[in-house]
Amino acid sequence: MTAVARRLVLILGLPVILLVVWWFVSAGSTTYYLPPLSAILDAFGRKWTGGALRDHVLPSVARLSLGYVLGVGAAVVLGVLIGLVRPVRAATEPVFEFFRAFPPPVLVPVIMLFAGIGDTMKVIVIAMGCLWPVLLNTVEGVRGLDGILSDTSRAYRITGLARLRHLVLRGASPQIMTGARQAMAIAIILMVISEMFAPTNGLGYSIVEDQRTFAIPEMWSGIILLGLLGVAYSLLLRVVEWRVLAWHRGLRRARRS
Amino acid sequence: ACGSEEPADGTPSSTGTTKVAVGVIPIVDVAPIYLGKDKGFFSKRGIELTLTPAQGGAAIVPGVVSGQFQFGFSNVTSLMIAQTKAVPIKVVANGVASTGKSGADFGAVVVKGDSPIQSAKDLAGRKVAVNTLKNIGDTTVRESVRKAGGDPAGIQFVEIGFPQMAAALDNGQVDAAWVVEPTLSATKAAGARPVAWNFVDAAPDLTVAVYFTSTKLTQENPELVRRFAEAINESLQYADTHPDEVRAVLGSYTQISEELRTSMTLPKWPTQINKTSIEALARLGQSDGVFTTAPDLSALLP
Amino acid sequence: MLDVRGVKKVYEGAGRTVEAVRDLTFTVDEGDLVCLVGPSGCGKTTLLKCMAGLLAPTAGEVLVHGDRVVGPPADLAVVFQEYGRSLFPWMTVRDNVGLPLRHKKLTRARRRELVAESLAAVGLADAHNAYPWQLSGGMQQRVAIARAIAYEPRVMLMDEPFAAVDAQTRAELEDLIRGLWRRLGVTILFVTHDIDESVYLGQRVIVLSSSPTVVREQLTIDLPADRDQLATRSDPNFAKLRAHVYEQIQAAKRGE
Amino acid sequence: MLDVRGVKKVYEGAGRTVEAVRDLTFTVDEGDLVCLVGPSGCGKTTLLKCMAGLLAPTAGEVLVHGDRVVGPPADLAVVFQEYGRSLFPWMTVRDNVGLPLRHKKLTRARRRELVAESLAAVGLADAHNAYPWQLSGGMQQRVAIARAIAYEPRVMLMDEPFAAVDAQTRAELEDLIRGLWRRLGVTILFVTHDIDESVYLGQRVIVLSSSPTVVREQLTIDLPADRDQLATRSDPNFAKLRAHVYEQIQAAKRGE
Amino acid sequence: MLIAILETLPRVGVVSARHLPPTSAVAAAFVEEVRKRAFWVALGDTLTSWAIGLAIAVAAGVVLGFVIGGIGPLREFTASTVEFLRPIPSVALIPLAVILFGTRIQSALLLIVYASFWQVLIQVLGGVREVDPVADETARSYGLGAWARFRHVLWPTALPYVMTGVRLAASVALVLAITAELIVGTDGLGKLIGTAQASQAVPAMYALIAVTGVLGIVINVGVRAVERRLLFWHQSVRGEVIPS
Ligand SMILES: Nc1ncnc2c1ncn2[C@@H]1O[C@H](COP(=O)(O)OP(=O)(O)OP(=O)(O)O)[C@@H](O)[C@H]1O
Ligand SMILES: Nc1ncnc2c1ncn2[C@@H]1O[C@H](COP(=O)(O)OP(=O)(O)OP(=O)(O)O)[C@@H](O)[C@H]1O
Ligand SMILES: [Mg+2]
Ligand SMILES: [Mg+2]
Repeated sequence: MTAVARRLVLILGLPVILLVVWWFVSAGSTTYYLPPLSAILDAFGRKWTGGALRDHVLPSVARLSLGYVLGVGAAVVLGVLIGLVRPVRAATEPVFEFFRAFPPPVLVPVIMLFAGIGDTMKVIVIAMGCLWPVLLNTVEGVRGLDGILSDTSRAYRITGLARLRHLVLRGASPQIMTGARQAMAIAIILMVISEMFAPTNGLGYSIVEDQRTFAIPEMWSGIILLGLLGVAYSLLLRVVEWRVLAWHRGLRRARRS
Repeated sequence: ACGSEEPADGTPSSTGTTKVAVGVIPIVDVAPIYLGKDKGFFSKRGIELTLTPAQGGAAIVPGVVSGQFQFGFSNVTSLMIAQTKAVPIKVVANGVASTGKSGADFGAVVVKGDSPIQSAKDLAGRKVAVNTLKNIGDTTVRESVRKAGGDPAGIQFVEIGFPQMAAALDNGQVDAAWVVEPTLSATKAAGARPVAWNFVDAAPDLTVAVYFTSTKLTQENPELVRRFAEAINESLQYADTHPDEVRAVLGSYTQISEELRTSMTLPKWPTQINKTSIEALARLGQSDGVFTTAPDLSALLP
Repeated sequence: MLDVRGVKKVYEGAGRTVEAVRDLTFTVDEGDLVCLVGPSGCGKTTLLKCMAGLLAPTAGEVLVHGDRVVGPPADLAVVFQEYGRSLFPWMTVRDNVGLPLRHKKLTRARRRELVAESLAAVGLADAHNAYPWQLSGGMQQRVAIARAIAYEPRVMLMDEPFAAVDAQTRAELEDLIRGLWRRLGVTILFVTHDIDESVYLGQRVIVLSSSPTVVREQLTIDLPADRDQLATRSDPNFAKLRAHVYEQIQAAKRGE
Repeated sequence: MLDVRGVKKVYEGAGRTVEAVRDLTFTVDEGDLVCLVGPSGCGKTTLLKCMAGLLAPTAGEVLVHGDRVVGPPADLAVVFQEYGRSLFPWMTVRDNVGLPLRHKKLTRARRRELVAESLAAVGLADAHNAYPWQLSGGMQQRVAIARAIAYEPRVMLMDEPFAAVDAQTRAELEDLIRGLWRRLGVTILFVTHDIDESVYLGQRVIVLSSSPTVVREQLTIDLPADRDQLATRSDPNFAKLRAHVYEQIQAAKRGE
Repeated sequence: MLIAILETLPRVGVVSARHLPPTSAVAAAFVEEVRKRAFWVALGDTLTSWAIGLAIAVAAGVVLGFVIGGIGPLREFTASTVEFLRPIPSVALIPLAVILFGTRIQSALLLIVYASFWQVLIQVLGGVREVDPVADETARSYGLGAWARFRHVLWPTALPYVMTGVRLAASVALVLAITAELIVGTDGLGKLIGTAQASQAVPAMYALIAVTGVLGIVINVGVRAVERRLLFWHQSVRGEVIPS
């Protein structure tokens, strides 16, 4: 029971402190764009109950999830390939770095040329954003595999898929998960950006629209919702990590005791 | 945008000139202020002008409200929305207006050359691109359709930036697009065909955009506001009567190609804000649900 | 069977070039059990890696069954000196031992049997579900040995496989290896630092010189094939051979 | 000096709870050299970690100079069984050895001297600039030993420090440790699997039982303080002690 | 090869040349651009805000990463807040940036630092957890103090992660520098891109975009070079130097 309470304090402690600080600092705010927290929370209650949740949040979440899964999947596949085969890395790294430097706001129009203006475009934008952190981390994870371990695999002719499954992916998984965490935040950011182009609905669109129509408390409430979405996804990711990295956690703890 | 260390703050400096920052959108519409700056209309009134291009209202309105810019440029509908939400701003001078001539305005709805759409009426039930949803574009296009005898209710508006519209039209992602210069000339040159002149249809000699400031500045420094408005008006007048110089100054702050600059249609720059046309816009906006309450034009306009 | 011909290996690295092995030539016949001894740092691990096809020699070549080694040859198992790092930390002991068996065409039951048998043989019957990092150093090393045994290779290269186990367990494992060798006819190359062990285990002992490394001596161990921890070790011949190897190593260390 | 009182350690991990050490009580006096032997997996490393303040015992306590150990005590050096992982791969051999000296108030010259001396003592005078991963297993282990020696601690805990070196080097290192101990009066606790070594080195040998671990026997080695690889090892008393320890370990393994 | 694809796509008509001009046209526009002084000034501005922003983000990310990562309870205490703040897009902060700083460089810096800080922080937090306990115990048993352990154990262990974080942050910072210039209108390449876009100067726009891409490559090459120097001892670099 006390353990649960402790966790709760740990999870909620800082957010509560920050909220309280924000509440008091912003209480008398007359700056148009920085409304008091009370107004924001009020707008939150009004805006994000009922219809808006279905109309804006659901489509966003769907695009986000799809784009994320596609992006991370592609990144792991590419990352393993690039990490394992040195010539491939030498050949592809400049190309990747070239594309990575494109800001999404200028990249999206180009993607629109190929993928249209619908959900496909938005999913691709999200997927492309997720690609980089996971790709980089996968490459580094694969490059950093223990030499003795890969020698062992080679000596026992654990090759091909088995090598991939039992050595490469597992060995790189701690770093892949770090990348996946970063990708999650980026996916949410790109969800917002993609919804600035040819939007029909979505959380990002709603925030931009609120900003444009000067519904500032509503805009901030949308941003808060984004943050909450981030927390929710991060918890989900933690569950995945809990399973995938059970050995790693054990290893760390065991060695540390 | 010279990156001067000293921020513009609207207060007179020791030399008697006032530093003034203005947030503008780097398009044709603001040519007069660039021209006026070159011609010294501002400096002779003791205003040291800094023009800062930004992509749109997202940056300009907050900048003006917070005092980072002393003045800004924005379309009328956006400002009316702001007014209904009690954003503390006030219009100070006219910005840009429609030519009022069907067939020769600086904004129009275009379709692909081989499109079955022949007139504004045919837009009913189609997909039309506008740069911003729930703003001046869709309300005026609806009015065009209405005036041509079509039903605007079924039109599906899609938000696409002006630069991307030509591509969206070509790829068939939209059936029609509302564009302004220079995109209008560029798409026409590529074979697109105008089917509706929405600014003309919305109201005669429609005032499209204006210069505005924060109510705080109007109270604290009405003198500066007056001087700025005077300088703007002189600039507008000059621009309206010297189209060649306008086309030349465009080369200084845009990348519009030489041929587009000479061929495109310039808007009108009257010094008078056409209040009737703004009332018409307000009505359109209200009937299309852009504002929830009627904007208080007397509070907004000077 | 195992043919090492003029193998030379030079490591070139950040500001340090080391000629680990200068020129090694020897043969291990099919079904032989050869022990390799030599001073620390003389290149034994390097040689083993070259033989396993994990490292390309700078000069010379290694032949297995008459084929030049370019990658790890089939049916060859290695027990690495760095046993701790050669176990997969994300797998249980059982999976670590069972993994190499997957690509052998075996029934599931047979595989499980092999794993269980070999773990029992090294005295780890009750650690199936543990992860390597939950084991002591000696236990980890025994897992690595069990993995090699379960694999039922035709050639086994072992790099100081008993360094981390206690004397009693070591004796048992020695007998286990001898038994395995006699029963299955595996070819074994065994690196050890323990001179008694090399004489007790091997049919032949190869003594390497210190760096720059060459073969210093090849000694045939003419002890009876049936060996016993007590009887063999008290055999006067054993003492003689032991003394001989010891001298050789001492000389090697002095760089004579 | 070193007081181990009722130490018990239970590892609780994913589905596997191991009572590594049940109840250990013994004392090492100031300036003593005690060897610890016991079956593989009986908890020697666990005990050492508890003594070094790196692991908290589940029950009982360890006292150093009468103070209860909660963190690593000052002037105590440890040579880990996992020597490979205890060296920092990002530092040269010289820096690895020199690192612990930094927070000792020594002149730069003295520090350099200590590093050079201790590396020479373990036979690595020419490897100063190499990185650990460029060294053989035995060389790595000797770097770890050199680091402990250079530190000039008052207490030294060594966990199978000679497991990876050849017989000749091992003998030299044994004499090195004995010499150091006699010269500086360090207190040493030495874990080994080599029974001869335990008898040759130690003033006392502590034999641990197999799991659940308790102290099985504490044996005083009544050999003369001046020991010599040839003379001492051929001493009849040595053979007797050796046989005794061997028996104890065998019995421990059988779990008697 | 990529260049060839980009050249042929518009040529064979997969996309209209007017919207995605062939590389040759872009190259011509590029030559045109580099002749202008404004281009070099803009490039300088972009690089300045990139460098300052990245430096702040890396410094803050590394310091906070080690502090938070090194102190267990602190890590748990801040976890939920970090997860909350991280996905808030920099673009949503644009009004805030403009209110505070207008179109001065600080606006761009706010956005750059906010976005790239998290990249570094998360990597450092990941790296701090990876410290080999045997190495750390060695250091502890030799009585190394907190600072020495940080310098000689924690820092080198986390360094590969830090480097990955820097690489990620470097490109995110570039992306945000351009975005801020594009949307807010601070000085730099992004502003030129925005102007070119609004002016229908398509080849010039792509030429400028390509410049940002090339910047990305250059930056990566730089960071990689630093990494090879700093991480020569790490398996990932070592494995490539020594033939095996
Ligand atoms: N990866 C490497 N890079 C550079 N030099 C190396 C590398 N591996 C080994 N060496 C050097 O090669 C020589 C032989 O090393 P090797 O590991 O083969 O010795 P060994 O006979 O196995 O020694 P030990 O008995 O101590 O394990 C040593 O001098 C060592 O420093
Ligand atoms: N981190 C850990 N988690 C769980 N169990 C552990 C852990 N470390 C050790 N053990 C268990 O504790 C017991 C004692 O381990 P320890 O490493 O102390 O043995 P040891 O005497 O040093 O053996 P060896 O001589 O083989 O090194 C073993 O059964 C081992 O499985
Ligand atoms: Mg070796
Ligand atoms: Mg141990």
